[in-house]
Amino acid sequence: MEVIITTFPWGVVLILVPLFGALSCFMWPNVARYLALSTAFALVMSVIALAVRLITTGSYRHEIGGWGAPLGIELFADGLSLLMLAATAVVGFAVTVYSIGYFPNRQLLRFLPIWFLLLAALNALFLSGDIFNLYVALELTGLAAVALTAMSGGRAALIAAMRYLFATLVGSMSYLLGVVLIYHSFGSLDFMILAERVEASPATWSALGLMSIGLALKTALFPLHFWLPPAHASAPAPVSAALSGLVVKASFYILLRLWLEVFPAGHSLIPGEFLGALGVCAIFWGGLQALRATRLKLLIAYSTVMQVGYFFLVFPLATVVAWHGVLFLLLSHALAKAAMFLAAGNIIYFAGHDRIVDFDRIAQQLPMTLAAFALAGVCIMGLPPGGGFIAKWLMVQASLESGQWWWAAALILGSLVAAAYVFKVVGHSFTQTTVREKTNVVPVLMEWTALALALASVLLGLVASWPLAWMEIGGVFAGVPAR
Amino acid sequence: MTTETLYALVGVGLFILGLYALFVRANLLRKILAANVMSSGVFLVLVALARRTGTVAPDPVPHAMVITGIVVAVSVTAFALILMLRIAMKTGQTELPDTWSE
Amino acid sequence: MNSSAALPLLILGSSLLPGLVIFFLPESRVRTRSALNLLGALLKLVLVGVMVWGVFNGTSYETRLPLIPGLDFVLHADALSLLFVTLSSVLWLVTTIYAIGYLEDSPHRSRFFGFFSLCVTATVGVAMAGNLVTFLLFYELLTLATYPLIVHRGTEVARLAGLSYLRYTIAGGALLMIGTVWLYTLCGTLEFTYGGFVHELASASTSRESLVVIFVLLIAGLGVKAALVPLHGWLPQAMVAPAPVSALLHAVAVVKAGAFGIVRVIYDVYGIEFAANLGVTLPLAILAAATIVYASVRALFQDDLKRRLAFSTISQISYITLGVATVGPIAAIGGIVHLVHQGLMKITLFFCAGNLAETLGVHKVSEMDGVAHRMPWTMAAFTLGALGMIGVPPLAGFISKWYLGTGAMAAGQEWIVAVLVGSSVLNAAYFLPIIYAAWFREAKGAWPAEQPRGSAETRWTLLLPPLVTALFALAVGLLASVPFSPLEWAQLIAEREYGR
Amino acid sequence: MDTLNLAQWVFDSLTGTGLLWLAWMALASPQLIRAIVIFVAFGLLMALTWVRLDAVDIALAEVAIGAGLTGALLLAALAKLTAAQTEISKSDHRPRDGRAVRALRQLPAVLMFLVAAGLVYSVLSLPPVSSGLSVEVDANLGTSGVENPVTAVLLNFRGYDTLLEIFVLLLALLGVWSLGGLPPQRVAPAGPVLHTLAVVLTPVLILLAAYFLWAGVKGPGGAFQAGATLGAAGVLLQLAGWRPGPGFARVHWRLILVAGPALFILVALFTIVAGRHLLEYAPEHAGTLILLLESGATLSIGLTLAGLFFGERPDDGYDNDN
Repeated sequence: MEVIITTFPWGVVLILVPLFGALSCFMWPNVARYLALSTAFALVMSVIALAVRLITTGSYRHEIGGWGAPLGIELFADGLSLLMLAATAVVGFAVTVYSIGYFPNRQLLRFLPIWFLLLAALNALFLSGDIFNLYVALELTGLAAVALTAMSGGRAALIAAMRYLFATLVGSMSYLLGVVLIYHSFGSLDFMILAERVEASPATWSALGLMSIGLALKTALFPLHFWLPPAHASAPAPVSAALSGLVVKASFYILLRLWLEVFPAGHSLIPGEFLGALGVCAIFWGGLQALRATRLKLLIAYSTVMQVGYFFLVFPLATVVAWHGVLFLLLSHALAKAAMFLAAGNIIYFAGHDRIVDFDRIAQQLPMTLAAFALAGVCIMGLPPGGGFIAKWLMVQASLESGQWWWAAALILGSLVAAAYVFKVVGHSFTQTTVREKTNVVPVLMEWTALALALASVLLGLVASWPLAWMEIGGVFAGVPAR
Repeated sequence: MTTETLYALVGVGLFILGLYALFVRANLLRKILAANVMSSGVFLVLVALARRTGTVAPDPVPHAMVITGIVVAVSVTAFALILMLRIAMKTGQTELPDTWSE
Repeated sequence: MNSSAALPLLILGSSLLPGLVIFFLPESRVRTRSALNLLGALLKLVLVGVMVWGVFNGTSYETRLPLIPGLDFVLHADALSLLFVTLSSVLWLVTTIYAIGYLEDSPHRSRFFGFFSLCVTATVGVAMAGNLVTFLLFYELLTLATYPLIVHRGTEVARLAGLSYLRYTIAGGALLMIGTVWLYTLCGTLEFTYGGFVHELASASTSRESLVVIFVLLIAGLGVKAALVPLHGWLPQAMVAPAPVSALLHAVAVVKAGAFGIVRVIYDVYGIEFAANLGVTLPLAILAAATIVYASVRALFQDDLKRRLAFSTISQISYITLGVATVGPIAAIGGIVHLVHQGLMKITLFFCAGNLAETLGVHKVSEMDGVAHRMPWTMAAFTLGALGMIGVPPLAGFISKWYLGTGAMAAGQEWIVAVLVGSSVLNAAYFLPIIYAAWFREAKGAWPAEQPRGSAETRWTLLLPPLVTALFALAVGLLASVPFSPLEWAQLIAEREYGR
Repeated sequence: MDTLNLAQWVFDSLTGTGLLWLAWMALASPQLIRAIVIFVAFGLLMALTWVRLDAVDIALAEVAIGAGLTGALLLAALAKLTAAQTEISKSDHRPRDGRAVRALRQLPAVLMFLVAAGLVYSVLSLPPVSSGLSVEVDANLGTSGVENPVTAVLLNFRGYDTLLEIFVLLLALLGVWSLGGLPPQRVAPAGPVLHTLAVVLTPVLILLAAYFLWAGVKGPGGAFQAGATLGAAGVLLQLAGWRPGPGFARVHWRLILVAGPALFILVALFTIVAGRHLLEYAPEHAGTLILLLESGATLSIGLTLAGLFFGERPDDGYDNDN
């Protein structure tokens, strides 16, 4: 048994299972919800198995087709991929369960196949060790995300989806042109081989520039974030949860890999400080827009713009502690933001709207949902014991250690802004009024799902030492200065 | 200048043209055309430079990549067109509004 | 995990678990909820008793769990934490009884008691924190747990008071965090140590200026909760909360956590000698003195009883800061013992204010004429508390002020004596008129909103708690030299901190 | 690597200029219908370019997909737009003036110019010779199961990319359906010419698809080209007035749609269960397996492309149950 767990290529399972789930949900709509639950559950189990394997035997590569790089494609699983895969599995499971309650049957049957293709694409992306294969996974992710955004068919959703589609297309084309330049300069598409071969040249600079811009566009880094708020605000709530929680991180993950492994420092024409400065702009722009928002989902969407800004602070800091902090932030933000959107979904399901000033009427009826929102908010604003606190701590520590206190100042100020918009919502939920509107009964499962994710994001801070230890599997930070 | 470089530069030109048109054109159908031109440009760079093997036969890997790419492009185009039509039916417009709201 | 590591966790759990269960109880399950609350409070008291006994017999209690590489989550029991833990568990039990009575038939009681329990959990965590990061963790948790209590009434005023509270405390928390992380990057540890760790570990290259800046950051972060002027603005506003919350806020939890943190930072982080050497103690003492005087003056002019008490708290809590910032062991005893004394006296006063409001609808000082005739027991307790605050012997406040005064003389800082005298005069000026009016004036007429009179002057759940705490306040003064008294304990702490 | 003799030089520069010019015209022409027609011409010239660059496989795919299907999709979309009588904006230049705005509008152009300059410089600085992976492909072609190196890359060496790619195609169709598709169109009955054309051409196209599938083993061709040809047959049938019946997207159609992806998944599972790497074929079975995968993929691609052209949401029965 143990041998199977420690030698079986669980990464492959993580890709095949959701693909199979997508096909089977499409083929047999009558039993789709059971198929969906089993698929989501199988994903969680496979991630656990993969974690056991990685923890016991370290990182591993899987040569698809048996060819191995450079001819074939290799899958690569290390601590970094494990972290992202785990977030995907957990959020994926929650969203699957939630969607079964949220969507009417007709919509659910259209949602599920696309949703599992999205999960498959994300898993494929987090496991890929090949820059062209990453492009394919990116396209699959982007198209699935756009399709899900447009699902509701409303005016706002359609327009947002169209914008999103163009943004994601330009992003992937730009990335692909970068891949082309890399391939024709160094004759390989494999990360490991490229890491050895890549050297500074005009083509390398252009490639890194193209790839970084394309990925920054897909990650919605300020000022390339224009597409995100409408898309995340108008998509159905479970979709928004996945978009903000997972999809935005997929492109950022590629960026991390590129900076960490393929392009050693100094090969970039884009200095880390520049990306960091854009990150700071994102923090304040996103934060202020979130403060101004009158709709809950829009507020949460802008909060994502803001959190994306935090991610990019890793580039100027670039120490092991900073990487730890940002990766931990990715993880906790995935859980917390998904929880927030699911909570928002409950409110919309219940009341038919998400106007923040009217929450006093809602909160009394949906205490668990509001609790979920508040707990996730604790994580987002970086208060203990939320996962965001640990992330903030590590990032502040990294900036003080490296003497770049201004990033720390931006972080702390940003978290104050985050607190302001979270409590703007929470504050309204304690005031007392009687319910006047016509309301729907929210399925218990939906409330529990949101709460469970929120609790996970908060408790993450207490078990931070585990994910922080897992990140080191495979030695991805070997080339990064300690402080 | 070699044939490879020449076509690669044409590819760059197409990429830039497409990108520019995607920015400045408002009509959605034309934006979709622009995206297609953009991807054709990338493919052209990819394939043109694959001839620099020094032998008669070009490098087949980029060829395979482009074939996959063309299929992706057509899928995305088909989806984008339907999305555009849905928007046209909802709003009576084939342009995206400057500001977005409910 | 052995028993000595588990005990601190159990003490946390004894309020955390009931709290979590209570959240999910339906409103109607009054008995279950009350039983859970009281059971938790009693259990906590017993566990704390076990811990005190264990420490007395030389057992050391420490829970250590990894938080992030290089930093642990540490709970431990030293003399200072035991003092605070004991205080908060005793007062929690009393306040729980009071709150059960006070909130009879009001809505959202499950929510209230849930957060109430979380609040105490956070306070106990603050008390037992073994390093600065653990302290920070619980300190922020305390902010979050008290916010719902402050806005509990659900009015617009409450919402705004809650926002004001958050503005202060979250900004304060941010400062505290920056200071903590910065200190960590300089020292590589944050473990509370007798005599402090900063002077040993800060590397030679570390500039004194940055240590001063960190000190300022930490004190500013803690000063928000300790309501040091000018960071006190939230406290009077928070008066809109129900009386048990005010009692908790002022006597046990929030304000006390801030003051306790200041004690920790000066003694166990910087070390008193090193802090004095850095030149940061005198400005702090001056700030504390200014707070004492300023808030006392403000209290004079408040007609709202709870607001007057709030300004009195701001003033009294700074005695603690003043005591530790006066560099000298005797003043230190006064400051530390005031942690307990102020808690006992102030909680009595707030219970009484709550009784007046709940039973008679009396909220203002000007409505209190003759109130002692209607509610003699309540006003007796109030009088004891108020006299204690003024510093009348042999009540608790007298002991604190005596040690502070003699300590200041010993440390050669006579100006502090003047501050103490002045403040006592002011204390008398804002408390004595109340006592006089209550006992010696005739009632003006009907009370604003009198509840139907039962066999006693009010419900026993409301009456018992202030009587008990008033007696405590009397006892700790009378029996100050008995073993295990707060004073004895404070002496022990001061000896350790001053390395004797 | 060949330096240019005069004839080639003239040809290449004419083609290159032509490509850029057509692209520009397609993106700039005031009428959408013209733009689309020019875009199709652009696709055909691209196909010619692929041939010039020794990429016959791509040329086939480009003719079938890039120019043919995409063109059909664009024209159909335009027709539906016009039918829906939406106000199609005549001009792309919105009437918004002011000097600052006009100056700002130059910004993208300036930006593009800078990007272009950087890219041109990068391309020119690439090493003149780079064998890429051609050596590795040649060395392993013998065990790949096919003789056409492009097919070998597509279905064996980098078969995993293709696996994901096929799902992209399916995803596009699912996406279209999830949008609710388009409302059913009233189509005028096809004229006799189109009808005859469809009757004659459809079998030819199906045969052609089979040929491509078969030929892909040795020479230019393969599943994508074959599938695209099948798709073209589907488009032609629809143009001639044939509509899928109400049962479209019921089980048997769905089965064809998922045949390609499902076969891929099954083969993938099989290789894993057999203790091999993902999609690692034994050399002696490689040829058969690849043909199997390609056959499934051809069917699925063909039907998917036809479905994308159809654009309407089929009555899949979802609305009735539960």
